[in-house]
Amino acid sequence: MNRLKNLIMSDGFNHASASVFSILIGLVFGFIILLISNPAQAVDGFIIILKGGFSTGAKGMGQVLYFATPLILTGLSVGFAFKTGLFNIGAPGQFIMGAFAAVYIGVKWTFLPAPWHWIAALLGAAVIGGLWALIPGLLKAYMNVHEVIATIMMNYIGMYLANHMVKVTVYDSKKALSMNVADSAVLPKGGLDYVFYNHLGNTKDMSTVNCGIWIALLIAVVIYIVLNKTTFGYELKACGYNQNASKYAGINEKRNVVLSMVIAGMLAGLGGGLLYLSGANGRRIKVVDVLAVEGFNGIPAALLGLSNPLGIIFSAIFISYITQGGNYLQRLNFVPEVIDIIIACIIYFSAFSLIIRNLISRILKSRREKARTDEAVPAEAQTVAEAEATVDIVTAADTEATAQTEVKEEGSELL
Amino acid sequence: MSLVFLVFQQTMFFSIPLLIVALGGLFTERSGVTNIALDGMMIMGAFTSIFFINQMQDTMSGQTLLIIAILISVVTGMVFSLFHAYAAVNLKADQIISGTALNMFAPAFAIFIARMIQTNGVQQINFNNTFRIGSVPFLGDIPVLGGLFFRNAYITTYIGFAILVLSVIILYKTKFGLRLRACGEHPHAADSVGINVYRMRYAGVIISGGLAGLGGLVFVVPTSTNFNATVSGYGFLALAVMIFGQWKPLRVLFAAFFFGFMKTIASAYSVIPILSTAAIPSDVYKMVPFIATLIVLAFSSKKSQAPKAVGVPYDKGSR
Amino acid sequence: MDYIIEMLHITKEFPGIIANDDITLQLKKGEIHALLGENGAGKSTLMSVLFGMYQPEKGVIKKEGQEVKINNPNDANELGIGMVHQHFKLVHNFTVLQNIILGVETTKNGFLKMDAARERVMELSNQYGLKVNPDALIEDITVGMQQRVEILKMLYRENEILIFDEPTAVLTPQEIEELMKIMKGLREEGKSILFITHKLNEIKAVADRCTVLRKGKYIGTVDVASTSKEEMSEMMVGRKVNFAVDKKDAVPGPIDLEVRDVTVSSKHSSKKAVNHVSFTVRKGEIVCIAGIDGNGQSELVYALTGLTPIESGQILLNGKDITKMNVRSRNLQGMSHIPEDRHKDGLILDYTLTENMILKKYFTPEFQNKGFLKFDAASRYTKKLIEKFDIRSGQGERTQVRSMSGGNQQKAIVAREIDLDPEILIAVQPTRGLDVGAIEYIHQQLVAQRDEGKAVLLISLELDEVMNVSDRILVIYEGEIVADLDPKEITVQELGLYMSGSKRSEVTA
Amino acid sequence: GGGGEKEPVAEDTYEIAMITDIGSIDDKSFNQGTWEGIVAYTEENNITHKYYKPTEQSTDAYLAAIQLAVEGGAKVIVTPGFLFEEPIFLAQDLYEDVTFILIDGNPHNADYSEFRTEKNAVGIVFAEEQSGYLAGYAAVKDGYTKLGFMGGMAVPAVVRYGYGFVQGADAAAAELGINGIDIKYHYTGNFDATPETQTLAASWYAEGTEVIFACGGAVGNSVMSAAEAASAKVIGVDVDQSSESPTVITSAMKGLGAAVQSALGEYYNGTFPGGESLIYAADMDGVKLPMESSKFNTFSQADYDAVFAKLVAGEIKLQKDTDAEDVTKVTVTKSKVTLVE
Ligand SMILES: Nc1ncnc2c1ncn2[C@@H]1O[C@H](COP(=O)(O)OP(=O)(O)OP(=O)(O)O)[C@@H](O)[C@H]1O
Ligand SMILES: Nc1ncnc2c1ncn2[C@@H]1O[C@H](COP(=O)(O)OP(=O)(O)OP(=O)(O)O)[C@@H](O)[C@H]1O
Ligand SMILES: [Mg+2]
Ligand SMILES: [Mg+2]
Repeated sequence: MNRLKNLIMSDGFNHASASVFSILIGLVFGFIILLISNPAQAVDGFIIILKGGFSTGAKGMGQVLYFATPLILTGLSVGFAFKTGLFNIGAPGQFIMGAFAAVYIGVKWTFLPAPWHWIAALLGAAVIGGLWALIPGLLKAYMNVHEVIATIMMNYIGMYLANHMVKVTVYDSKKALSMNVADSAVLPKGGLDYVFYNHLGNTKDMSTVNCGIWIALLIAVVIYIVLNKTTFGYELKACGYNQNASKYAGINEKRNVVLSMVIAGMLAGLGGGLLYLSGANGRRIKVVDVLAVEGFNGIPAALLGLSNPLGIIFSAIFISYITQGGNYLQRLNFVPEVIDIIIACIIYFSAFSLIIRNLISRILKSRREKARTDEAVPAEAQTVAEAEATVDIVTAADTEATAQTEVKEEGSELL
Repeated sequence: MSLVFLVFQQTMFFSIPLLIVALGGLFTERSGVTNIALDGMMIMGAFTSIFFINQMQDTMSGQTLLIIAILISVVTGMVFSLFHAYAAVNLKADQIISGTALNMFAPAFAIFIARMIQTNGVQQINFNNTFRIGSVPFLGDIPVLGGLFFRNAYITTYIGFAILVLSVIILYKTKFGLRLRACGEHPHAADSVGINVYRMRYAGVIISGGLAGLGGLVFVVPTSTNFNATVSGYGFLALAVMIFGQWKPLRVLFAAFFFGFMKTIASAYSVIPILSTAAIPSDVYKMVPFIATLIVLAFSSKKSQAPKAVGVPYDKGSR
Repeated sequence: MDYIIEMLHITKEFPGIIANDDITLQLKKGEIHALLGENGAGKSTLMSVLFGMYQPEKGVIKKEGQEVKINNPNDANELGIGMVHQHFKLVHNFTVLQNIILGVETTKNGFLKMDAARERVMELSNQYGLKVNPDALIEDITVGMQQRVEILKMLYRENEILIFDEPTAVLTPQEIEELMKIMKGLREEGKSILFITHKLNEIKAVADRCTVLRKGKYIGTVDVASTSKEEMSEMMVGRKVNFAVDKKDAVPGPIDLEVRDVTVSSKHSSKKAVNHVSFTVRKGEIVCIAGIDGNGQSELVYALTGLTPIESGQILLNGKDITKMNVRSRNLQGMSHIPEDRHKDGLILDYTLTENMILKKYFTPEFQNKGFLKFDAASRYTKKLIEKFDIRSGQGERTQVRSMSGGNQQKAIVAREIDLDPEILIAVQPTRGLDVGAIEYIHQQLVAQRDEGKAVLLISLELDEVMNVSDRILVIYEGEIVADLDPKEITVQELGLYMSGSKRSEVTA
Repeated sequence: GGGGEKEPVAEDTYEIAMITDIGSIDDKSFNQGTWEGIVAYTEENNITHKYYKPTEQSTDAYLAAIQLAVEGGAKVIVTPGFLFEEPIFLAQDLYEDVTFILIDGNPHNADYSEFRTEKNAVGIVFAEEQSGYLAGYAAVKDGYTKLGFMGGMAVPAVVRYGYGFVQGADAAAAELGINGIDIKYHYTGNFDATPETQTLAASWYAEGTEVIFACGGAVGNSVMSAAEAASAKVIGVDVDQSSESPTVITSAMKGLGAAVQSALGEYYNGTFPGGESLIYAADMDGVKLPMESSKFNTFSQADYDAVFAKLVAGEIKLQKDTDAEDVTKVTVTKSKVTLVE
């Protein structure tokens, strides 16, 4: 009981509930958009969105995890860099370079037997992704080049280079795509084939999900431990917060900046590898001059997950879940971009988490105080207490308002 | 010679929108707010103004239409930027988050609305380009210069240069500029001399929104005949140009033109005598502008001029 | 009454703390009124209320008997109130002139009228003897200059009531003297001054009356001429304070730190920041490097601690050459460093107190096992230091350092560095901006180190500190050591002459 | 598993569905052409219709979109683009009650080892090389001697257009007895309107290129923009693009809409050509130039009819994508083809 209380009062819970709040507000906003665009089907449409991946049963949930896999990794890439004080906007470049490495190894290194082949391909993806981030890392540490601009440049260079390399090495010119990787390079299902499928006639309609999601989850936990439990993470975060003080403490701050970038790049690269090795029916690299959108999608995943590796797992799965819902929305007369608008709103409202967080901690605090004074009150009064608790929310909001008066005074002049 | 004119004119098509948008970014960052939503703001500005052109082109054409479209793009960008300003200034929110949200919102919104209001659920918006000025009277006949600046030109090019000049004047010669810059460097100092930091930051963000919106229109008009809810990531490139230009208008001009020139060379190499014969694949040429920028940056970034307080929400209480 | 400003029964609360609790302050026209109180007593808050930065929950402000409402600095300005803030409010990359006119710019057709402003500033500058170069960038001028700019800002606005919040904490003795003169001059002109300081000497020197605060409460207002320093300090802290540092004679042992002919190049000019400097520090002595700010002290310390490379020379610790070692190795050899700028170098403000306390030890087996941090050990260790060094903060070892007061942040650094049990402790301005209680404590700690047979190298700008604490004084001037003095044998005046470069003696290393 | 939940709005079903390839239904290319065909047929016959967008570009995602369409009540599913070859290969077995019309390809498995079209499916491909041939032929006949080709990406259909264009231009030159037809040939790398493409086109025009065959959806918008500035000409692709810019002299069309309409008509008549691989060439009115809207100087309807008749008669043999590794290997006699990589 006490432990539960501690959990509820903890920062982590507080942060998470702020994210949940923003999700709710975003969804309400989405519903309003549905209402405006097609009032007759708005309710049904909204239900479809909420049902998300479940709309297609077990397979649908498998698909949710499948789409979440690269998102977790690019989210980790962005989030990890954030935690160490860097804004890695270069995930698209690292992602596609990693993808190319994986596909290259997957197609060419057929001399490797089954588990080693895909493992080698994934490692190759991580290494190349890391190398791709090494350059902005070095430029940042030793030449003081802003990492945002360096990674933007590396995105484009990576995109063109990956296109070129695909064309000269592993090109299926009939389809203008990369070749299919060898079967031994395809990620195994990792037991997920027993769970995520639908019946279609007398065949199994399999989900594309594969052991990549296990790998993604594992990596997220590893990153969490590295950041929060190890001296290495301690050093990295120290450099992120204050480079001068890190140097003063004897930490090699330049090396750490480079390492942070490289690890971020490895994560994004691995994401590329996991996506493009996902199976025979999976993705092939399209030789087109467009930045890998999976890389950019890491930014909202990281932000919604508050850059916390465990938070990113949930945010990536959530974004994937709701995107699946959006896909299903096509069955009604809606433009599927509605879902992008909803996600954008959720992200926007999550920017207000500071305020939401304060509000929540006030509510919890006043509830706790209430509980303390109410301890003597008999059980019949429960409902009354609850009604009062609702009132509390209002007063809490009031207190918040007074605390913010200085801000408001200024704000009101503007609005 | 015609090749020189071509390279010059095409450089303008790349550089002017980058210049305008990067100057917008400069205003917001100089006021202390980061704005990674420039891309989204460009899309919104281009969307409404081109939709307007699309609707009105049967009754209007030429420079009048373009100028009204320009106003619309500016206003759209400004209105859209209010969301960022509200989050960043009033709510002291994380500016990266709010910027990311707007970047996601803009293309989705543009497609969504276009499909809702256009017949057949079409998302692309077509327009007729009636805005090109074949040759500016008199000026177009000046040897060399006429060919460079006054033939085959768009009024938006001159607007771009006008914005540059105005930016320099506003930032360095007016009360507003002085105050704006103070807010980006040391908002507490500005506050202590009675400057309303919140209001200045709103101004910075709104100016960036207006310029980004305009930049979106300027980007699309000379290079296409339709708009498809994208500005090809030029908002991010403008951000890069702004950093490249070290938050200073004239250096931003240089950065925009350096990048635009590199882009032009990389796109037009097939008619440039030396380059066309060297059997280098186009993918390599396409990388050149980005690699060149990185190299220049590596040797010019030792001392960063970023506004000190940029990205940090202003909180009176904190110290 | 001829009070120009009255603050009556002012109460100002911050979440969890009453910073000002029913405080009354009355300022007479044409007086210098000192405001005295420990760190966190509420002085800055009270002044911020007067200047319109905060709104009090209770209380009224009157100007010349008339109740006024001060909602923002603009209102204050209109009432003729100006303020030099504890932390200067200057834009670092603006010129002096731009900083002065900021907020009260005059324009013509929308353009700034800089020339007229420049004329006016030069006029004021001459009138009050405040020498400044209007076109210099703030980041290029000394702290003393910056202060002059702040004062000019008030004069430019024709303020009648001038608030100085701890103006002397960052000044050299000469600059302080100059400031005192300026303040007196302003008083002659009929201006009324509120003056915050922790230094009783200064109050004695210039103030007419003094109001004392303690923990947010009003203690009393006294006439300075008829009140002793001891009485005032007792009012301030509620107990007797020992001004002279209690210490036995030093018993210097063998050489601990030896600096041989060290030269450090300057970032700004071709002149060397540190020019062929040689000296030694023995075990069991406190050697102080005295000098006016900007004479190479910071660069010398950065060179000794390995934060910047040196051009030539040698540094030996306990006879071992550490010249080529990095920061970490030097620390492991027994070098501790209390840095000059606690926010820039000394602390990671977003880390908790625990995380900051292990900043130099996290990698040792005490706090780390196979790369994993031992959080329990770390927080036990921090609790121990909190106890031992009386570090006060809201949530104990879990407090985010950013939310701690400056004095307690400094204590935390001192605790960390002393607990490293160093061979040599390099302390740079360790008492900057602290109240007498805290200063007393830190001085005791330095002496205790010495008495344990450790070497201490103290870098200080404050002559009192230099004279009281050190066993030997090295004077640095323009990057060179110009004197090696015994504090018992010289006067403050003499020391000042060495520091200003008007005198030098042969120094043998 | 099992997704057998009751549908929220049962009455909303759509009988004819189209799955878009990545790209929207207004891509100025096969998505758009196909969709227009569907709309024309269904509106005339009052049949419900809808298009679906897959979540990503992969066989699985396309299959999922097909499943979605089936659940949405689709009886006929039209899929434009060769990327549907594998998905339809699988779907034709999975959904035996549903009929598939595959445009631009024929169903086959992942490693091309098995090509199979079931009774509930039909594969339709076009002789793009003939369409390109017509365009190239007409352009040279009309007096243009400096030509350009800008494809989006080197996918088979685009390559066929390109090869045909080169061969057509060369044939016309041979007929006219002129040498020195100059053809620049390039793939831009995407199907989007970009300033890079606009610059490239502008540079070609500046160097003397008179007309560019813009062969890749929105690539055309960039080329037209450059052409308008240079007062030069453009040849459109797939659909009649003359309305998009006055610079478009003609368009190398393929009868996407007609083919779709005809297949749908046959489905409802009960004469669906299930299991077949249809090739829409000149003989089936699968390719053409829109002579009504074309802006030729001298090239007349009669000229067009003559060359078209030869194509119908099979008198003209053309090299296709599978016949030459790249365009420099296409046999030409009177022209100089410069491949810009
Ligand atoms: N912005 C703020 N938010 C919360 N609490 C504050 C804030 N500013 C001051 N306080 C509280 O008010 C008390 C008084 O602070 P103040 O800065 O006025 O002290 P001071 O007397 O000026 O100390 P010093 O001598 O160190 O300058 C502090 O101890 C602090 O607890
Ligand atoms: N922004 C703030 N929010 C909450 N608490 C604060 C804030 N600023 C200061 N405090 C609290 O105020 C107390 C003292 O702060 P303050 O900065 O006044 O100390 P100080 O001794 O005056 O430092 P300095 O001498 O460096 O000015 C601390 O205990 C801290 O918890
Ligand atoms: Mg203080
Ligand atoms: Mg103070």
